[in-house]
Amino acid sequence: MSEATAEAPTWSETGSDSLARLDAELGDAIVERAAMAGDPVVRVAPDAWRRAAIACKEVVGCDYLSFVSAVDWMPAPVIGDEGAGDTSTPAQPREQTVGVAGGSTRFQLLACVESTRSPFRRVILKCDVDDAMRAESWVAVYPGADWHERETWEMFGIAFDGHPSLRHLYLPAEFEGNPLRKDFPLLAREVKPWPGLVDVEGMPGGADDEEAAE
Amino acid sequence: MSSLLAVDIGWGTTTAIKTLVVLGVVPLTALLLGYIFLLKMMSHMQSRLGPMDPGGFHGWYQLIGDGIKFLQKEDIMPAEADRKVFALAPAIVVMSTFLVFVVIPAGPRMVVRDLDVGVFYALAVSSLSVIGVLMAGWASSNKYALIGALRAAAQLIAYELPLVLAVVGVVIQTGTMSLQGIVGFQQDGAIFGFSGIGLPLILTQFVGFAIFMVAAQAELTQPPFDMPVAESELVSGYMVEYTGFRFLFFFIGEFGTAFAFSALAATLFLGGWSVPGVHGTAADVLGPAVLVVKVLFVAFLMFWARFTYPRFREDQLQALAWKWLIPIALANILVTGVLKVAF
Amino acid sequence: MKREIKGMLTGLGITFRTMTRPAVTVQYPHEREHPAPRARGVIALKEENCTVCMLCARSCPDWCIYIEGHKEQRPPRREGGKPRNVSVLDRFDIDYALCMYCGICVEVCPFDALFWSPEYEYSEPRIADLLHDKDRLGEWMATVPEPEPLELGAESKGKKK
Amino acid sequence: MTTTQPPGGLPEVEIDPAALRQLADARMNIELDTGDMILNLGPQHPATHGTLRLVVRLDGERVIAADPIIGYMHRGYEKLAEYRTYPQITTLINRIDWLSSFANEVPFIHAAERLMEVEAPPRAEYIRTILTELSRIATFLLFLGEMGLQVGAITPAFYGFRDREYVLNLIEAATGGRFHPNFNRIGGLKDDLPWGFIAECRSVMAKVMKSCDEFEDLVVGNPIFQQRTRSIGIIPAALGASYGVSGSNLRASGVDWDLRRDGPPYLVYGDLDWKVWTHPDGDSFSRYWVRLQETRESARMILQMLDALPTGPVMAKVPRIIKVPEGEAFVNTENPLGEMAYYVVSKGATGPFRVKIRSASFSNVSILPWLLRGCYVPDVVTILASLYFILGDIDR
Repeated sequence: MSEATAEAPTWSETGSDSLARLDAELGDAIVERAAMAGDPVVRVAPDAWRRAAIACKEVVGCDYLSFVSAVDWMPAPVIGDEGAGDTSTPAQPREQTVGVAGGSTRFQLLACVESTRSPFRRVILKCDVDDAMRAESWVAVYPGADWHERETWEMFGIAFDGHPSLRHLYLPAEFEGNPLRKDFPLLAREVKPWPGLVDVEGMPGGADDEEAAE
Repeated sequence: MSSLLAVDIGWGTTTAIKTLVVLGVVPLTALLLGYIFLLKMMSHMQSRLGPMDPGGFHGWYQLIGDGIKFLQKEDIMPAEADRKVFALAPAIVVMSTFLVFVVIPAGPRMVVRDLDVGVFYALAVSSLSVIGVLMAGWASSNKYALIGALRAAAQLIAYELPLVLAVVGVVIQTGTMSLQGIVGFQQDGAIFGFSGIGLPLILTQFVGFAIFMVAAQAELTQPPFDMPVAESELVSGYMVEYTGFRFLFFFIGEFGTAFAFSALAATLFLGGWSVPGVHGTAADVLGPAVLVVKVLFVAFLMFWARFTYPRFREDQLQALAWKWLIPIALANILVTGVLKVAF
Repeated sequence: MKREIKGMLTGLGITFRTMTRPAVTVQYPHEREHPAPRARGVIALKEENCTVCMLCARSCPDWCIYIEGHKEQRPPRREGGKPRNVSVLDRFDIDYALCMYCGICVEVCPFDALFWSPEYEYSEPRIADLLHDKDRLGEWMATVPEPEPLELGAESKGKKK
Repeated sequence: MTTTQPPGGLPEVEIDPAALRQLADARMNIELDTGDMILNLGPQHPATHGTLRLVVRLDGERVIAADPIIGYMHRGYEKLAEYRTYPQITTLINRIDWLSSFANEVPFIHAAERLMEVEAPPRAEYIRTILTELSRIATFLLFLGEMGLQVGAITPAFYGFRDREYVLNLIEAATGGRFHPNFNRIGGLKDDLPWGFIAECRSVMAKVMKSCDEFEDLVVGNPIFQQRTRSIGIIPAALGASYGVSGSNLRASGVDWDLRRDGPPYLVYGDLDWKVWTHPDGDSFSRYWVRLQETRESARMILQMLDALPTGPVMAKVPRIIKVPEGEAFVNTENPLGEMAYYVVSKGATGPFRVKIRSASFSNVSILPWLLRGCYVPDVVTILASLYFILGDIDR
């Protein structure tokens, strides 16, 4: 992405110095940056994921790990017949979109680190994950990333290089599948018919307008 | 003794009656303490009422009903348990409670057997229960039970010493180890010539009384020394696998022993059954009531602490026993001995 | 050492003091506490207001409302008017075993057919009995409290019964 | 000394008496060397507040290694949220940290409001803050009692439950739900406060203050409690932060960081005169102490807010069918248990595309393997209690 050299947005009034230092430290590894209601969002290159964490911790002073997770940008397959008036699931756009700070892959890592000391509050980091589904682990930088990465691994199937023991966190060890992927079905919503379908018998012989009831 | 009921009763019959009385007294005292303190006092200390419905009046029937429920329950034994040891353990615990009651006097003649070494005997048999506890913990084949039993063993060994040493002061002062003798000493004693309340030894042996209470609390594995059962860590410690009537045995053992220790404390330090000036048959009639009142007072102190304090850690408990209680008890003996010789 | 002894004694003092005061508990079922009028205890159904619009069933996050109905023709309201088509409720079930007591259904109902009642005594030994049909739901209407007045400085109005 | 011959024959051993003694000692040591014991705490254990499971390797009573196993209560709220509309999701997030449900709603609602560019009226923000602090008090009162129970004192737990009940009654009177208020709406609140709430709230705050004094005397002042908790489970400030330990747990390690003051401004904390409590020690005792002070501080804040409650509506103008415009929002708040955050990705639909729920207990508990190493079994219970986690907040 060529926006790396674009003019830096006013991410945060209090933390522009820190961001400038982050810029200088990471350099070209920053693919894209954006502002989100005052919070800086930085998308880094996949091979700079751990370097970004180190830079945030050592240079910017973000000593606190809020979370590490991921987003699956693929639209979820539609359940049931769309024409039947089933509004049980909110209708999301049918085409794949990208979020703040862009993206080029289906999966994207998402993390937030915060500072407990400096007035610079926090930075949100993003990173594309290609089809190899591998990413660098943050455990060596933030030990708290251990469980977050285990969760991301089992929920999205993204493996973390350098993680001490990537095993299931929430789900039983023999569980197969990655529940938070958009193509993983939510069984609770598929085994039971939606009770919201209009179930009003028409008058015998009469053509009636069911929507009139509303 | 044979003229207890003013008729001539043979030795065998008397023994049988006494045995039955003790057999009945132990569960009864357990019920009494359990109801008054565990159900009612604790509830009120926690701003609630406790059971109110069973039996109509303040839930007096609750514990009896619980006991009957326990008897009806299925006897569950873990598959891996050492069956014989598992079954025997609660009996040993209860047995030690029964044996203590043998020497506790409730009146000049209201005693099963007034041994010359009564104090020694009572303290010795009361610590038998630790064998039952160890057996229970080992035989349950449960890690929680095992840890609990080992803690109990360590704890009871550590607290047997201050318990005995605390009593030595009393023995030195009275010059007898017979419990009747000690009661008699207190009944006939006088405080600087005033004999209205006799001479309760708590006045001279206050340090001994305090150490005895602390050590008894530890012997009974009550908070703040309840590590062997430690509800929040070991769930129930050595009794974790016990259900039904075997659990009932442990319950009776716990509260029966609490009563026995309270009775010992009342006898040794508060004058036991004695009422100054009352002797003979009148004392036999009045004695048990006086003793029970004193026991309830001592038990109140015990349970008050039980429901107020958090529990120690095992190493902290050992430190308390060896670094504080035993030296203080030894000093108490020394002072008592010196004073005894001096006066 | 002095502080330790004081700490031990004040603790005993607090438990003793509490013992001498009356208990705060209520002897249920001999006495009952009355929940706040707003308490979300059970949902009451005013059947004649329901138009089988399905809004509540749709907005339920748990899918625990089951509604069936049919259409009927009614005579016109005024002389000479057209006969009206009305939806008549056949079935209105709420499965309290699933219900999360969020109150969204009560809120979305455009015809004021659903109300909250603070009643809470409807536990059942069998889970299937927690499915209340429209008659059972209608019985709860008697327990729906009047809307309570609001605190000083409030502007919005409560829902009418 | 031993000499060996080439293979084929028995080795010829020259016996040296000293070596023999050594050998015997070695054998003795092997015999005395007790094997480690694996102890399984939970998923059903009184110290684990639900269904946390701890597998600890013990040498005697000393913990060599501990491995928390979570997920027995995993409900998959992040997945469920993708299938629901915004108003429906608040009912889910009520149940994340079920002791302070109202506080859970606030960051999510704020995230949605930020995306919709709606602002709740000032009265609504005040009432939100009052109820958030009430749920903080309710949560902490339970902790103050529960911690006593975990170290073996049975009575404080009842006092905690007793006094929490007053606060829960208040929350129920205002929201209709004791535990699951579901009272926040995008753009404001469902309803205004009921008549008499302010007066009742004042008297309850007096009770809370008294209750705090009681805990101070009954628990904090007790030397046994201090022995059990002081210098047990020390979390160094820097390590705690890098584990993501937050809230009172981090403040008890001396980190002066409270999102109510230091985060992006939210609710009305900026209008209030209050103090962030810290303790330099970082042990279990200081965690208890900090929470005790914060309970008092919350009560003081509520009294201030009751005095300054503005008049006006409690609901801004929002469309009947809520569609949140495309965008992303990250809102974190200082919940009773620590930092709770929602990362909401919206694509313009009636429901979010993805919700990342960052719950406090999850990160707080993730430090356990490090923290439990080397302590005793009773300390495990103390540490678990002092970290104060809610299983729903770990497993989500």
